[in-house]
Amino acid sequence: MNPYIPVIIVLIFGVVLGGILSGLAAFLGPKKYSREKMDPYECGVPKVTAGSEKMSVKFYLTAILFILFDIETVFLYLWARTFKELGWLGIIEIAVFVLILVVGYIYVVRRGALEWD
Amino acid sequence: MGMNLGIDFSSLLQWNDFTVDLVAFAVKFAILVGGLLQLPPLLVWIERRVPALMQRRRGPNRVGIFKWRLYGLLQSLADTVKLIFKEEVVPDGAHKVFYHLAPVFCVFPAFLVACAIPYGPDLTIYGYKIPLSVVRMDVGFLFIFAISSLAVYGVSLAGWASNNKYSLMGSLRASAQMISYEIPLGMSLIPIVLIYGTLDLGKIVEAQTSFFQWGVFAAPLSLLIFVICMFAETNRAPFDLAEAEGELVAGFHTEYNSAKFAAFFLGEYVSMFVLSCLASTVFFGGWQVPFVSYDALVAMLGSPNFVAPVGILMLLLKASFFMWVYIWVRWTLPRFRYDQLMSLGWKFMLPIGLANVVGTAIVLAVLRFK
Amino acid sequence: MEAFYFVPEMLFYAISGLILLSSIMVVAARNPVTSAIFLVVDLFFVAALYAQLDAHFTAAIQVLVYAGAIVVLFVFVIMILNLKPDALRGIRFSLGEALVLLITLAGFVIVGSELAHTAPDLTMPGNLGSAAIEMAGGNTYVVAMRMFTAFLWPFEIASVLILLAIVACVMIAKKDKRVTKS
Amino acid sequence: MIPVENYFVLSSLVFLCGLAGVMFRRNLIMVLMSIELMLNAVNIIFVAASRHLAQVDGQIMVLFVITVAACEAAVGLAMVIALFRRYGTVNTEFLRLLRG
Repeated sequence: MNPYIPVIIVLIFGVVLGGILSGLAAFLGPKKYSREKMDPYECGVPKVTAGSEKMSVKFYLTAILFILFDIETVFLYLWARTFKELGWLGIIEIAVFVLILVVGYIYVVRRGALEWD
Repeated sequence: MGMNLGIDFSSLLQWNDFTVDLVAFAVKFAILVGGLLQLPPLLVWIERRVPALMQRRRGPNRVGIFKWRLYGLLQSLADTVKLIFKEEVVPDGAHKVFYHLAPVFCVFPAFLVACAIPYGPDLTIYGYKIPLSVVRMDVGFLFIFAISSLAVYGVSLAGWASNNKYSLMGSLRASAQMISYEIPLGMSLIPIVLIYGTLDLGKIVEAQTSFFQWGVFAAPLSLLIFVICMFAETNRAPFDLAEAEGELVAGFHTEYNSAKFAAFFLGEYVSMFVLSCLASTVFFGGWQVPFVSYDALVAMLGSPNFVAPVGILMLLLKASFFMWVYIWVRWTLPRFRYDQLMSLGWKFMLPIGLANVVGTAIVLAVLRFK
Repeated sequence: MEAFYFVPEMLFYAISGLILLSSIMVVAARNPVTSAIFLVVDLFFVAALYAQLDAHFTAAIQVLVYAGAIVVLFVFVIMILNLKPDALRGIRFSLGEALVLLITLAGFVIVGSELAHTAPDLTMPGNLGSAAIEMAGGNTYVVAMRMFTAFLWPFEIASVLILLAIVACVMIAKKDKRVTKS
Repeated sequence: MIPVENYFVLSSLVFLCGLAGVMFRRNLIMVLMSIELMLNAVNIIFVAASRHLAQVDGQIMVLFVITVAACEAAVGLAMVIALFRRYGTVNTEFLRLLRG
């Protein structure tokens, strides 16, 4: 059996289970509405500004670097799977690939894109 | 070409590859889910008793049935019941759909990943070979990373949908942390693939036949990186920045309560368990018994089918060691600062991980290719 | 086994339905976060389609990189910019634009049906059927071998592309900060 | 077996969705997401054809398309962020007015 069939069944199950857990409270718990209670908790005091504000662009830079290194990891896995068969040729190929990316990594570190302050 | 409705339903009642696979899948999955759902209460109990032990106090010990107190084991059951019957408070201004959807995104990746772990050696029943992982596939590792990378959405949606700036901040921090440590986590297992030449977890366990062939001896640095990333991926101490009480209240799930809060717990504990299982599978021989080879065990017990329970027990034992480490570390190490956490991930773990890959490759190449 | 060919077929139609539905939702949703989440669903089920076609490695990469990384970037940007739902009312539907859509559809139908009918002739030597792929060591192995032999140059150039993207992103996103500092 | 035409039909419908998004949405981020949808539609054809022609080249192409998509999304979103900082909007209509 192609493994995607069980995966899809498990996926459906997981979503249903999450949904049940998520929906359980709505059916079982008491419901008493009060204006104060429904206010977002935040940190315990009445809120001063709106619920969401602009966030640091740092998160975005992290996400970008994540994508690019994620792809690198994928290619590394692909090479690792055929390491034995490719031999030294494969090592040279992947070395060039990694070296080019290391240049990018050094640039990012030098520019201070990874500094959190 | 539509569907041919002249389906031969009688073949559904016969045993063939497909029906055996289907029934085996259903049974294995039911057992797995049954086991996984017991995890959170048990782990919550352990997580209260262990620090009590460490701090020389008692921890929960009152709740029990009649006069049997069972060391307070039923406390977590009582807490679960309480959580489920609590009133659900959805904050005003929360995004109605995503607020309810976020716990689902936290729960299903954990369960899906749990299906890829090989829990024991293959069973043979009436000539049909049944692997003891719910889903066995060629891309093992990558499947696990792929699915667990989806858990980021649960965290980020929860914070975004709560209409709370501290939740949003906490969720962005938690998700940035999760994605940052995903790369060293992925890289730490590349040496394992280099050594064993496969991505299939079942085959990796089978390759670790004797004690000194365990992954930990072949790639000790990988284990270190993997364990550190394990903590970061599950947002556990010392990397539980999202829950830094002083600054961000309870992180991305501040506005969650009742059963939805329990759902986040379930997701967290199941993914802790799965990562522990993965660590034991890759580095500590999975279901293999130390010093006794599989063939010797088969000879000793008479049939491969009797080895399976031993194997499952062995894996659970090894995994519970890692679970213990999780709890132990939580009460031992102080929390990192966020900038320290991110620079640890990007400036230390990533280069070390890459160096680990390169080093292993060169050593292996020199040994193998001459 | 013969009797169960309807299972993949049924699943194909179910998955395609979900893909289409989520694609429409990606384009039609007012809230960008809704779009992003439907994009994840879309990409996930496309991965399921790949797995059905025995491309397990590609399916895993689709989820890992596309659904688990690229869309995370979108979600991050939407959250950082704190974008509000769009007003969809003012959308005009000009004749020209409708025509573009229609012509594209027609082009697809023609090219697709042509290809589907002539495709078996395109089969090149050295091909691998799914049984042959299993024999040769699995999907990942076959993809990797082909990648590191026949597709060596595109592979190395991909790394240059990634390098350029890294440099460009850091330059564009960090630019303003430097200006304000000086 | 599922005929390969079905994959072509599915792919072209997804592609059309993406095209409609690129044409009609004003939000730059939505436009980028629609482009992802179009690339994804192309990938479906690549994999289906790879199976149909019984060779893995299509799947390798998908890997490269995903790489390109990642770079495109990263740079595109970097520009969206730069635009948002400069003009405070990501609406294409508004940005078109700036061209003068």
